[in-house]
Amino acid sequence: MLALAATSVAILSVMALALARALKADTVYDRILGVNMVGTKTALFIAIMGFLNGRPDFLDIAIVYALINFIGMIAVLRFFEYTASEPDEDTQEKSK
Amino acid sequence: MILEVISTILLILGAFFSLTGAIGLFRFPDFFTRVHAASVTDSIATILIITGLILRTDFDLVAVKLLFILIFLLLTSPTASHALAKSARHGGLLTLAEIRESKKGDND
Amino acid sequence: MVELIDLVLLGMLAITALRVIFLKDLFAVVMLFGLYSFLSALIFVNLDAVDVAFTEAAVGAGISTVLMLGTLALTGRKEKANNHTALLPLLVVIITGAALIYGTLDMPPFGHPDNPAHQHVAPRYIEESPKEIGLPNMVTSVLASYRAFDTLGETAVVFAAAIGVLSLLGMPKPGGVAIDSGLKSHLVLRVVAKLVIPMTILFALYVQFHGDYGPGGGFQAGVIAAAAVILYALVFGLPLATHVVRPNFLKVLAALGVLIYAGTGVTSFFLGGNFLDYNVLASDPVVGQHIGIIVIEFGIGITVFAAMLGIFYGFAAQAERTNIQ
Amino acid sequence: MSFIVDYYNYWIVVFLMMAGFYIVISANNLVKKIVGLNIFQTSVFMMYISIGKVQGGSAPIVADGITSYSNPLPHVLILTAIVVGVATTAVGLALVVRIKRAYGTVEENEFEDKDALI
Repeated sequence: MLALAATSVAILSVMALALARALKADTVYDRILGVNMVGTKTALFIAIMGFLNGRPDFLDIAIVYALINFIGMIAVLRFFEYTASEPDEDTQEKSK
Repeated sequence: MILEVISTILLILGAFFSLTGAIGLFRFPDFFTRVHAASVTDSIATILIITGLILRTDFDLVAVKLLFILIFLLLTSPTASHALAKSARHGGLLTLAEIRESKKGDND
Repeated sequence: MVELIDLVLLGMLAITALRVIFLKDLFAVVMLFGLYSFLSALIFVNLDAVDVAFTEAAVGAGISTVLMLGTLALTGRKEKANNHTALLPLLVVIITGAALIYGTLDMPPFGHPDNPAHQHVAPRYIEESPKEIGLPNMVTSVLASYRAFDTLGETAVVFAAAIGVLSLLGMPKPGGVAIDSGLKSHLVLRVVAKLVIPMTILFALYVQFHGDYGPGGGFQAGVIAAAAVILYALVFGLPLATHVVRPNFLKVLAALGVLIYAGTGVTSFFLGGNFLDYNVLASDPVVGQHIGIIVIEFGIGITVFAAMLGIFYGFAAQAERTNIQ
Repeated sequence: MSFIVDYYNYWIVVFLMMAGFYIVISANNLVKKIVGLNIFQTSVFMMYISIGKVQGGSAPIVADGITSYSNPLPHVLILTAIVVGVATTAVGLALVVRIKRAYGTVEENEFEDKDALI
C-alpha cells in the first residue's frame, strides 16, 4: 500500500513537472512534448489510483487516455503540415 | 508475499525512472535530447509500473486490461515521440551540436 | 488522500487556466485546453464520477481538440494584439466572482453525506435501481431508464448539432484525389496506426456493450468508434476515410440512431406501457428493462458516432479544400 | 480550518469559472472566446460533480463489500451535458470558419468595423 501511495505521489509530481514544461516552453515542440507526457502519465496515474481506492475495475479510462493522447498527437502533427507554409517565428528563433 | 515485494521494487523503480525523465525534460540542453529523456524513461517506467501492478492483481480480467494498457502505451508512446521528433526536424529545429557549428561558421 | 489529490489537481487546473488568458499563440491555447480537459477528467475520476471522466476524456479532450485544431488551420494561429482596456472585464469578473464566493458560503460543506443533494431521489436510485433495473452501473440505469426521455432529448440535440455543422460547412465529396500528405513519410506512424485502429474499434464495441456493468455506454462508445475513423483519416488522408465510411451513409446512420431510440419508446407505447417504459417489452420487467437499455444505448451509440464523424468530415473537407486552392 | 476544507473545492471552481468568463469577455479572437466558453463549461461540470461526491463513498457501480456510493444523478446530468457541450462547440467553431470565409478575419473588432461599412 505504501509503495502504491509513494508511486502515485511520484507520478503526480512528474505530471506537475511536465505541466510546467507545457506551460513555459521554449519551442512549440517542447510544449507538445510536455502535453504528451502529461497524457501518458495520467493513464498510469489512473491505473494506480484504481488500486489505491481498492476498485481496480475502472482501467478502461486509462485505455481511453492512452488512445486519445495518441490521436491528439497525430492531429497536432497533421496541423503542422497544413500550416507549414506559414512563417513560424518561435521555432526558429529560440531553437536552443 | 514474494510477489508483493517484487511488485514494490518494480513500482519504486518505475517511479524513480519517471522522475528522472521529468527532470531531464528541464535539464537537457536541446529539444532532441529532451525527447530522448522523455520517451526512453516513459517506456521503461510504463513497463515497470504496469508489471508491478499486474503482480498485485489476482490475474483475472484486471490483469488482462493492464496488459492491454501496457501494449497500447508501448505501441503509441514511442511512435508519438518518434513522429514528433521527425516533425521537429522537418520544421527546421537543430541539435545543440549543429547550432554550435553554425555559430562557428558565423564567426569565421 | 482524495482531498489532497483533488487539491493538487485543481491547483494545476487553475494555473493552466491562468496561462491560457495570457497566451497569444492560439495553437498553444488549444494545446493547453486539451491539457485542461485531461486534468479535469482526472478530477472526475478522483471524485468517483468514472462515467463522466470517460466521456470527458474521449469527447472533451479528444474530439474538441481535433476540431479546434481544424478550425485553427483554417483561421490562422496568431491572435492579434488587442487594444481594449482589460480593466472593465477584470472589474466585472472580480465582482461576479466575489458574489459567487459569497454564495458558496451558504452551500452545504463539500462531500458531507447529509447534504440535501443526497437526501431525496439519490437514495432511491442507489437502493432500488439494482433491483428494479438489474444493472450494477447506476449511472446507466438512471441515464437510460429513469431519465430516458431526457436522454432522448440530448441525443436529438447531438443530431441537430451535426445537421447544423454540415449545413454550415458541407460534406466532403466522395472520390476526391488524396493530396500528398506529409504524414506519408511517417512510415512508423502508418504501421502503428494500422495496428491501433482495429484495437480501438474492438474497444469501442466493448465499451458499448459493457456499459451496463462498468463505466461506458453509447455516448462513449460512439465517440471512440468515431475517433478510430478520425485517426484513419488523419494518417491516411480524408479521401480514403470517406471511401470506408461514406458521408451519405453517415447521414442515414445519424437519423437511424434517433429513430431506434424513439422507436423503442413508441413500441412500449403499443405494448400498453408509457413512452419509454421498458417493463412491458418482456414478460419479466427486469428482462424488459435490460432489452430496452441495450437497444436505446445502441441507438445513442450510432447517432453519436455518425454525428461526431460527420462534424469531423465537415471540418476536414474545408481544410482539404483550402489546401488545394 | 474546517471552513477551508469544506469549501476550497467550490472556491477553485469559482476561480476557474471566472477565468473562463474573463477570456470570453476580454478576448478579441473568436477561437479564444470559444476556448474560454469551454473552460467556463468545464468548471460548471466540476461544480456538479463536487456536489455529488460523498466522503468515503465509491463510484456508483455496485460491487461486493461497498456500502456507500456517491450520488449518481449529477453524473448522469453531466455526462450528457459534456456530449451536448461538444456538439454546440462544434457548431460554434463551424460558425467561426464561415465568418473567416465571409469577412477574412476572426477578430471581433475587425469584422464589426466591416459590418459598420455595410
